[in-house]
Amino acid sequence: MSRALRLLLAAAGRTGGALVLLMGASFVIYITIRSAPGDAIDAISPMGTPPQVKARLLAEFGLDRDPLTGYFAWLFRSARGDFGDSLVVAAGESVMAVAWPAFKITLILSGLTLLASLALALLGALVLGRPAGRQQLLTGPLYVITSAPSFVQAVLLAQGLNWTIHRYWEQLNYETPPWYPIPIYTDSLMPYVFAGLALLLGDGLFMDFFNAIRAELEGLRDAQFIAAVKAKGARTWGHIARNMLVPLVSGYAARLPIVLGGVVIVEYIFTLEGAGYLLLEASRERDFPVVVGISVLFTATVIGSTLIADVLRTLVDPREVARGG
Amino acid sequence: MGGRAERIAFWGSGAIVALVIAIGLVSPLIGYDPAAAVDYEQKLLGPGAGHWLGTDAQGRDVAMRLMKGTEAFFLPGLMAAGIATMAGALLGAIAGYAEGWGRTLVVGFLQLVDTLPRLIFIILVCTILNPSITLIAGVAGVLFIPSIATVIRRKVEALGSEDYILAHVAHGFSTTRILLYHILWLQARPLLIRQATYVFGYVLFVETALSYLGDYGVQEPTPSWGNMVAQTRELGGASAWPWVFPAVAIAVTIAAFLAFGNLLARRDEEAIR
Amino acid sequence: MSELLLEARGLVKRFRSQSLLRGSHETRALDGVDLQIRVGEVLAVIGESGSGKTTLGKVLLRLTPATAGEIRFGGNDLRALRGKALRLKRREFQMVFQNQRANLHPKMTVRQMLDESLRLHRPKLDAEGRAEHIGGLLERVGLSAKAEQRPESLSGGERRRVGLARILATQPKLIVADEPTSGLDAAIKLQIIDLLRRLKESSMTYMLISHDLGLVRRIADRVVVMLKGRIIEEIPAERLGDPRHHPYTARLMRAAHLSEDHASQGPSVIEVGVGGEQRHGGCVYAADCPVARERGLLTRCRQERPEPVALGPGHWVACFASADPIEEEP
Amino acid sequence: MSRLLDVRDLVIEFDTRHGRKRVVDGVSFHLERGEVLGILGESGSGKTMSTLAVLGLVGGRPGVVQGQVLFDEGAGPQDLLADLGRVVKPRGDRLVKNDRRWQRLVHRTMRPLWGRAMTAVFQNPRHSLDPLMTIGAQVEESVRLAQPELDRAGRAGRAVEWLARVQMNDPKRVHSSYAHELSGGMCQRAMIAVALARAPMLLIADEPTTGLDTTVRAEIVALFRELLADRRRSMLYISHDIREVLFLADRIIVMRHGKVVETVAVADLKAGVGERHPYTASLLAAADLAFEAAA
Repeated sequence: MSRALRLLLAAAGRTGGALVLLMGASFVIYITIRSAPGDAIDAISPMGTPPQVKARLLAEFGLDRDPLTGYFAWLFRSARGDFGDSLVVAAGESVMAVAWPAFKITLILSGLTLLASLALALLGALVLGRPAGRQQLLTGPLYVITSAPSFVQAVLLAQGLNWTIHRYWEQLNYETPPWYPIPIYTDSLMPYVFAGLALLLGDGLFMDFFNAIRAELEGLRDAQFIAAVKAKGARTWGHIARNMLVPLVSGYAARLPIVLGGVVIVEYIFTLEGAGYLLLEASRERDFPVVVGISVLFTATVIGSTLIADVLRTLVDPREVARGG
Repeated sequence: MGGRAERIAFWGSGAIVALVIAIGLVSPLIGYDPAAAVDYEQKLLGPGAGHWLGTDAQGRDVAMRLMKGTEAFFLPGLMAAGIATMAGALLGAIAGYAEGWGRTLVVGFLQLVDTLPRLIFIILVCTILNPSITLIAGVAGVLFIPSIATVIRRKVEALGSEDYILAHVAHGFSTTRILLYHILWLQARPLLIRQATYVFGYVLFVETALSYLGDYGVQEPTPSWGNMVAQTRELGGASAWPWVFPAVAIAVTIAAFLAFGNLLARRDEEAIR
Repeated sequence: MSELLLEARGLVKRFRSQSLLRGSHETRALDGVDLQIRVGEVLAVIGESGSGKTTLGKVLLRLTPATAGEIRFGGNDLRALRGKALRLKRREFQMVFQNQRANLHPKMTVRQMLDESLRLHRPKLDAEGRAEHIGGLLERVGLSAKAEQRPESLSGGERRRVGLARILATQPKLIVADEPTSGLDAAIKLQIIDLLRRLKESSMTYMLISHDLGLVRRIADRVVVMLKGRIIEEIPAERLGDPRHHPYTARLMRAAHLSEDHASQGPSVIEVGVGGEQRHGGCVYAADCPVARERGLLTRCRQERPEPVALGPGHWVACFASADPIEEEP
Repeated sequence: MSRLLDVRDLVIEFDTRHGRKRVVDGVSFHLERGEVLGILGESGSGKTMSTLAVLGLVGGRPGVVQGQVLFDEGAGPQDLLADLGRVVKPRGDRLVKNDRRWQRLVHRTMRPLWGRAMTAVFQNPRHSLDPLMTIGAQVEESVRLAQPELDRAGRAGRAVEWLARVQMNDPKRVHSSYAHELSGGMCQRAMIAVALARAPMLLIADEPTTGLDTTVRAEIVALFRELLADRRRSMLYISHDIREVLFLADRIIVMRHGKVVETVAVADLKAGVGERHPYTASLLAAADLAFEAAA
């Protein structure tokens, strides 16, 4: 078999595996819905839901059938992007129509934040290198600050933001440049920047990333093949960069779930109308089709990012294919 | 390795962990009636002699509420850490040692649970079921099984291919004894300690986050560090004391637990090596 | 001739790996091995890495399940033993592992480790009896002064001797020693060899797995040569260097004494074949064998599996070219 | 003959968990042009550290290197360690160094020398090759540095030639293979090709056969012997195997516990001239070698 064909097969195998995982995860979500106490439909739908809506929900979630057929009915509807209609948050509208635009905001916010975290961590690791005695003492306070949950960071920053806006920004109107990719719902970009900052500084994300990258970089610098490259008189940075690519991408994918966890509450604090905000609103109002739809979207994102990292690793690292799917 | 800095970090974080545990153990013994604590004449005081950390908008003593607030996460955190480490260690050992369909089943289950985004799934569960902090901690514990199991599995696999473990087999020890005593207890203990403190920190995070949001966590007037931080919403800029201390307490406690777990594990590992 | 302690017939060990990308892939670590070990003798198994010699040791001691074949140990069918019966039987055959760390617990002293072993295998002994026994064991391996030390303060050779003492604690009938001197410094190596020799004199039965011909010559009574999962030659140790070796054995012996004639040879196919397919039909050395090429036996060697040909008392080779002696190259 | 390399009073110390440890303790040796010097010693004798110090590859571990490493490219001896004294300062009762400046200085001194003047082949050949690059690309990297005038096709051709010179059975296939697809012996051959493609004055081989099989080891050692046949290249051959060293070297030094215990010409040793140091004698005995004086 040629290498290209093997790569293609490996990628196909990985995608198949990811789809199976997604099915499994959605099954867990479905079973959670079915395990509602008492009469399921009364327990999960908000108070005062009219009987015809309840009947529709019953059919949509296959609650009137046995779990397995009910699950597959729901799965096929979901696979077509049909998560039913929202009950309260945007009553009558389809869940996807509400959730998708909000989800885009969340995805871009968390994706960019993580990218910034990666860039900063990489830069730090390159500049600082091996930590010396005094540096280690300095990292202590930094460690405490960055292990605080992102919502605590967000509360502190929001207080700062409020104060700043009161002081300087109240009269200013920010205009979105036409090229800007993030849909802007508020007049100012500042809340996004602050939300990003809270995510970046919180949940132990940065220090974890930084330490992982630094360890990886140190390991590479001490690797025997780098010594061999030096000994033959070639430059090492090309080799180091190539070998850093895989851990960087894997690290990125592995940390996305952490950021997606933090983003929910941070969006809520800064009232950014992303999927997290929507999720909490819907959860508060017991608008469970929306909650379920967003949960599936988040789960799919986690699986998708891992898949992308896996495929990329297969492309970059020849040992992956040899190891077999 | 790290020398002085590491020693300072170890003992510093250890002291904080010990303090939190001590308060967590002692505070249930102290009677506290949130309603009786209200005293509008003393509201929003700064730190002082009568109230070490000041009072909140209803005149309740912040230090007292901070102490009673540990109850909200202490036992649930222990429970979640217990569930996650025990089930994780067991499943990890099976995934690393067993062969055939039993292994496939366990690995599949672990992969599956691992794909669920933790906080989002907890919110989903809260939406559908009657939420209680015990339920939330239980779910958090289950959600952390894969991350512990994966670590243990790697360890078991790495050891299994080494002569070290084969030597025990050859010596006549039973598989259960090798798995539970020689691998899990003697070799993987540092990893378990690290993961357990991590899960404890996560439960503290979830509890405070949900209490902050106000829907599923600990409800006023029962104190929780999360709903104390949530006072920012009503206070505006009036006073920072009622929420700054709990916010700092959250940050420092989580940091201390993570750091202590890591450093303890590292010491243990070095001793084993 | 003394009685048989262990006898293996037709041992096969296959590793099968199933992969979506490469299809199913089979490697035969053992490919029809017959072997006998008699009470009180030292049998050496020599061969290079990947020849299956370590797998043979593990399969014989039931540390890895065999795919097919028969193992009889002192009259018992070893492959039929299960569970507790097997565990109890294990004390009779012990393995010295290549890895120095094997068997040693980092936080226990030498005495504690031996005590743990004795508790498991000699439950009838009381504390005093155990202490006495430990003293005897330590004396046998020459470690009496180190009883209260932990592994970290022991040298590589001492650790290995602790491992040996622990094995002797079970009073085994057979010891399989896998590369007992690899990775040791010259002086310590000599000590270990000396110890093994003394144990041999107290009529211990060994199977010695090694690629170190010097060690084999010093200790072994009988030598079998393994290549790619098969035994291709058996020879009494004192006749090592016989001009009628199997061509592969001859090459192995030459390699141990460096000489000029390797230069022109280039890499052996045995090594190149790491990623390649394994052939089961003919002689495992066919592709690489200079003798087969010289004498035009290649087709036959590739297709037919050579049967053992007796060359003298206790000496046979599995080679078509062995009817007449193979000259050792100068 | 003039001295290519002259190492004087080399001291290397490292900080370990158990305090500062002196791994090389005042080692001196020299190497003539066209000579093969064998360094014999067991693990922990400091032989590898001494040679890594010559190469400037001791690494960033906390610790210091002191002494003189005089290397003569033809324009007179140059002390490779001369600048490094500036970043070593006493603190308390021991010397410490500024790691980053140390690394920078080492790079400044060694960059022009690496590859062209001296290069190395290490033990663990599998870990010496970049796992993500084909063997061919790694040989070509060397070829490009040695002969910048060659175009792409020319470089590929030279690389295949080199792979053939280290006696690969199928150099074309090896050219497009990755390290994990080759056996240890093949990887070591590839490493030798990578090193020699730069036509270095001095080749340092640090236990190149450790971990390889007996027959493969014999082949690699024989390959070294053949590649050195023209005697235009000098070599430092480090090994714990006395047979290898006797087979390849003109002169050997025996190291133990960070010190040189004996320096002897191989011809003298084989002829049994002079007294052997007891340690050397024990090494000979362990390898079943005995050389008697010819009367």
